[in-house]
Amino acid sequence: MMGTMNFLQAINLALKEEMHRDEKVFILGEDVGRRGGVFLATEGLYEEFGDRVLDTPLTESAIAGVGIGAAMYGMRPVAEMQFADFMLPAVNQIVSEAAKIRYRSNNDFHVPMTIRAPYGGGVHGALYHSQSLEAMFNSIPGLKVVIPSSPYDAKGLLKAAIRDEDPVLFFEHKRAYRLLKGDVPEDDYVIPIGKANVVREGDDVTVITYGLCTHFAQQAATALEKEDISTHVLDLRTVYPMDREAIVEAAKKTGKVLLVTDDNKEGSVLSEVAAIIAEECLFDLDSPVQRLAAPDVPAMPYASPLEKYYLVTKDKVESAIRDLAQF
Amino acid sequence: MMGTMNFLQAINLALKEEMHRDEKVFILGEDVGRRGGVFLATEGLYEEFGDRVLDTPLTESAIAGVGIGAAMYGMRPVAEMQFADFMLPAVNQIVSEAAKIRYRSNNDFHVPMTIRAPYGGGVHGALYHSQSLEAMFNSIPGLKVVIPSSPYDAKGLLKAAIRDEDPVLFFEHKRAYRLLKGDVPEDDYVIPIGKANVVREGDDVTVITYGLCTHFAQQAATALEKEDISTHVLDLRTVYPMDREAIVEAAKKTGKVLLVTDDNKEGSVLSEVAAIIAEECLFDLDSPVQRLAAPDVPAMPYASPLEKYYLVTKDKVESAIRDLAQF
Amino acid sequence: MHKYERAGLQKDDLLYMYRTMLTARKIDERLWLLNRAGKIPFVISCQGHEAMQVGAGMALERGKDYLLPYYRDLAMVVHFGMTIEDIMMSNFAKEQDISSGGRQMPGHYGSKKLGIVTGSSPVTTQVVHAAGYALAGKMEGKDFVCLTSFGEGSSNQGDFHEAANFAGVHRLPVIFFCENNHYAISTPLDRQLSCVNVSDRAKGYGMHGETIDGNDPIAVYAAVKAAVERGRNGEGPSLIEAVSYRLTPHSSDDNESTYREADEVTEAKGRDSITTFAQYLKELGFFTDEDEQAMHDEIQAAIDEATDAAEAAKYASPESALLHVYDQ
Amino acid sequence: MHKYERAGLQKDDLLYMYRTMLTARKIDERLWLLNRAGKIPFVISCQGHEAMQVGAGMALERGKDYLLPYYRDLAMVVHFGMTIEDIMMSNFAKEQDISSGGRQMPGHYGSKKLGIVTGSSPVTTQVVHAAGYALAGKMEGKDFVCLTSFGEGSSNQGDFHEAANFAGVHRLPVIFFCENNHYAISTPLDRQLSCVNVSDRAKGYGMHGETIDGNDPIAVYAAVKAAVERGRNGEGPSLIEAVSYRLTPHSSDDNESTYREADEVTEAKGRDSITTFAQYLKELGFFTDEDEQAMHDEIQAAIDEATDAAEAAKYASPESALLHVYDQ
Ligand SMILES: Cc1ncc(C[n+]2csc(CCOP(=O)(O)OP(=O)(O)O)c2C)c(N)n1
Ligand SMILES: Cc1ncc(C[n+]2csc(CCOP(=O)(O)OP(=O)(O)O)c2C)c(N)n1
Ligand SMILES: [Mg+2]
Ligand SMILES: [Mg+2]
Repeated sequence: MMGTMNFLQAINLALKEEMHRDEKVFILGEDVGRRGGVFLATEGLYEEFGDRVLDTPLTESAIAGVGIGAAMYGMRPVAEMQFADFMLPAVNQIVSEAAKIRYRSNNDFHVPMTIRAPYGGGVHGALYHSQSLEAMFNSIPGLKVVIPSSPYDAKGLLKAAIRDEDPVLFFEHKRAYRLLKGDVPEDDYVIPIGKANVVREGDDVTVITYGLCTHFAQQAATALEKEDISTHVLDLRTVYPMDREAIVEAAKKTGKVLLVTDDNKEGSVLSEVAAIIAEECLFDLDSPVQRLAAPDVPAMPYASPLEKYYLVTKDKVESAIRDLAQF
Repeated sequence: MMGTMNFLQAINLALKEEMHRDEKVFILGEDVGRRGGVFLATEGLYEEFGDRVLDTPLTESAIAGVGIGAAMYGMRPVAEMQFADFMLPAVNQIVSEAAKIRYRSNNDFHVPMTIRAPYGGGVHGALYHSQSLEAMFNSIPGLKVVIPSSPYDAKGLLKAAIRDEDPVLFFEHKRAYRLLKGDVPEDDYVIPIGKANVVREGDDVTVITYGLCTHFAQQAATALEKEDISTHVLDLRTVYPMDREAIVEAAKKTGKVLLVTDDNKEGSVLSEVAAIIAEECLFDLDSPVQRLAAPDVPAMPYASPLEKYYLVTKDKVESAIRDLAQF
Repeated sequence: MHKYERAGLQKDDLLYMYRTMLTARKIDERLWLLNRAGKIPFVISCQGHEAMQVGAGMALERGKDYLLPYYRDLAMVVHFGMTIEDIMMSNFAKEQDISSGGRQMPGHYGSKKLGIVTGSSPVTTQVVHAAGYALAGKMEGKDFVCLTSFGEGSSNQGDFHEAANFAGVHRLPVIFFCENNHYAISTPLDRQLSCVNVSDRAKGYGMHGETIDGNDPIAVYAAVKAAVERGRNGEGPSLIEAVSYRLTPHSSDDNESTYREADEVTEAKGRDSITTFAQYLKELGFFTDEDEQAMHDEIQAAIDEATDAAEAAKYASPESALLHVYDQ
Repeated sequence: MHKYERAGLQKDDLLYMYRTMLTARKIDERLWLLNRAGKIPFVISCQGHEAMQVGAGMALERGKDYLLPYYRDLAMVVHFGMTIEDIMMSNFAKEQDISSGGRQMPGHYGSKKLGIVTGSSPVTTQVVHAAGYALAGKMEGKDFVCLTSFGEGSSNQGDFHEAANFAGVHRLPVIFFCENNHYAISTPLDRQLSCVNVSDRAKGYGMHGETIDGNDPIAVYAAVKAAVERGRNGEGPSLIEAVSYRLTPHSSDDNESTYREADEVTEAKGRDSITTFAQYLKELGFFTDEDEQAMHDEIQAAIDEATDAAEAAKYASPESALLHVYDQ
């Protein structure tokens, strides 16, 4: 069975299937119950699963911390942070607790919890409803950070995250929710966490990216076919810990590497990709590593012209690939 | 006037001088008053400045947030976080507020605040009194992150941080406090934030590092002189935003680059250094970029043999330089 | 003696009060129209909060005291000096937006010259800044007070607790002003709060606490005025909770049909201060139907003009997005 | 009727209570000696807290209820099943440390099989986990309760507030047990807390709150027992504050001479439960000086043995530092 659905529906379906499959799975977060979440990711689940879909008070540290406690007990909480930006009050629980519990207890306790959060901009969300926060969490051993790039991946990766025995931060691009549509099997499949995915084979330039930018990279690659530029696209899928092997292979494939993120540049997760390349395949490169990213300003402004200036787009990716192909 | 003092005394002196110089400077934190701080960084200041050295309740988010409010009003708060590990409850105030206030208010408000925190391990502090947290803050435009490597630098950089018009995170290696001694002028000098510093000229291998590891790198370089290995050492001093120019120059100088941190490796601030090198001086390198770091585990264990296994030491730096020289 | 007299108010004050409430309401209504017409991307409303906001704001001294508001405080900031045009510029995200030059969403008020401290979206952070302002004032020997506002849902955030305790320990002149409108987006009081009144928390911070009718601007004025006096006299902070109801959906992005009944909203509209306070003024003989109509017309004209000006105004340049990350 | 009878306790319970208190005290004293002799790097003490910890712990059912303790809770975890050897292994950071295999500092208790939930150093995080355990229990239809403890300084952290409110809203069987020892490192009550009693905060969370003498293990037992019953009956959480005094410096790294007078400590030692409760038992005729001596000797011998065993035990291998980051 296969259906065409958007990214948001794929998320919703994954949640529903996992709640059916395992009664230890429950959802908690702000407005996830009757309201179905402010983006409707949990729509219909309260009606179907009742108190297993729990509206919490407006307290992110408690959402994370209660989830951690319940997970240590043996449940599989799926916490929703209303916006990635609002995870920040929960950072102590996520970094000091969730990430370190298995290690500090010498494997006695563990935290099988998923934290979902919409990230990214382009929807007039301004500074605090547009941020990409993955870079704050890409140096925290014990955590996994997953960012799907299509409805198919969203379903398979979210199911894998929920079944994972360790805490997973699961970032969903809020613009992807309705923009991305695709075929999603209605049966049970999971996509392994920790593995990157070649979404397009090519010979001239390698693009390494993740999330919504994967979509832009694919669009750009298609457009550039006309110019006889063949683009290889690697979707990281998991941005922490990274799939070194896949990165090295993709970089060597063409010898010209463009890294793309919609986060700001300095210190983004692309830095680690570049570092892996600098360690492993320096002599296989034909041109310097390029990074395309948002400018290094605190976050995306509200006014349309400024937001547009800030955003990474298909056109910007396209021209960066072209430049690199011509290097 | 010049005195030999340790790193801790240099910090204490900088605080004292700045409090004398500008009555808007005040200190707040846990146990900073009569107790003089748990590491004694503020020793004697309560006696001298009274209520300008304020013991706060045990609430890091309030320490940061009250500091931010006072700074917006026009004061120059110097907040102490008792251990870097305990900054995590304050992340929302630091990242959502301190870092973004100038930008979001279109330059109407700003936050001239310094947040000091002891970081790093090697003193039996175990998981939660040993962490290096700079990597969590090296992708946050609006913040500056400074990590001094000597008593001289500690004084000059802390004074610069306090006078800076923007928020500065100032990490002090807790093992450096008593380990590092050096000449510190008793007069007023500041060291510019944002500029790296060549602490040793050399021709064979470039080490780029910061904080206490700079000390190890210098020791290793001295030891390697006997083997006719000449080491160039760049101390980043400011790890965010980074001094691209100095990094490129240092990398080109020898063509062989070793990056060193006592943080764990993946996603550390070294990733950005490697990325800059991969972007700017790929064709000037004679060997792949090397990173020496702690293993990717959540934090340093308590038991001595495990702590030792985790730590970056002078010996580890020395052998990494040697390997690279022989590449 | 009338209750407004007991509160130390005069006829002119009451008329000003009403005009300010009405101005905010009418701006708010215009914003919804602009949003539905596709002219502005987002609205967050003050409807139902006008009385408490104006009552509280009037208890402060402009030019001296500080306001650390939240996104619903349109009426409060209008009282504090933001013009209708300022508000429109910010809703259209134009360069002239005094809060942020169009960088922030509407409702994120700030202006150094007006004593309104810049705010963000993550709730309750401003509550801690209020303690910081008050601490600075105490250190500098000033006698200003700081009023910071937040929703009842937001009173559950850790930052509220830490700020209230800090202000309590240091006896800082902070007024913690909770605007209880019964909902935090879709979450009603009983799933949000474990106490009966938010002001039940005051004792835990050693401060005065009280709960008042947020539809009665005079009662709110009186309670906040007393808190201001305590603050100036070194008697520390207060927690004032004003109770009303959110008359609109949470924001223009919300759909409230899944979580509350239309009846409940209709009933709350019966207590709407815009109606009841006009009625009160008329009963006092301070105000006629004609006065009311004139006031409406006058405000409407000003809003029309400000809307046109804001619509015609220019955006900041795209490259200006790079400015003001650090001191230059 | 004696107060211990009113509390439902019997002679044997009282003797067990005292033995457990004394065991903890004597372990603690040994740890200081080991530290001063350079054999262990760090000590954090329970001295002054023994009565409240044992009283509270005994009100729970081992094997059923959960403990989410903090670093001072040596006496509580000894009651909950940690042996003297377990404690020594952890202080020597040996592989056999059941809490962490030598990875964490001492005082960071945890053992799944004993129902003691692993804790960290940043204060108050465990308080939120307690609400999570209790929520899971409620979802699964269990009737266990969760006791979580923390210092009075830590009750100011945002996480305390958020957890207490969460437990209040969902009427979860959590016992918030505050061990008020008058200091948070160097910071005394009046610079830490804005309320008179920490239990003044209970009303703000719609829960029962009370403050009791932490040197009286029977009073603590009775208060916690009642809280356990409320919890099991679906009547929600409680906030119990036990007041005593920290008889040692904050930790082996602390120097208390700068912030408190020796007199104050001496005075508090006059109320030390280890002395007063022994006295009480003797007055009841349950205990003689000889019994006391015998108990001391017996415990001492066990401590000697455990110390030797822990000193001789091996560390985890250095490379084992790489294990257990993720599921393998
Ligand atoms: C830390 C944080 N979490 C979540 C949100 C999303 N959010 C915006 S407003 C709101 C509800 C606020 O409710 P309340 O405090 O009662 O204020 P009201 O909107 O009712 O005036 C939420 C959950 C946010 N802005 N900040
Ligand atoms: C979040 C955090 N901040 C700071 C510390 C450092 N610290 C350890 S114990 C302590 C004092 C705790 O006082 P209290 O809660 O009263 O407990 P007590 O030690 O008196 O039992 C502090 C500040 C910490 N562990 N965690
Ligand atoms: Mg509300
Ligand atoms: Mg204490």
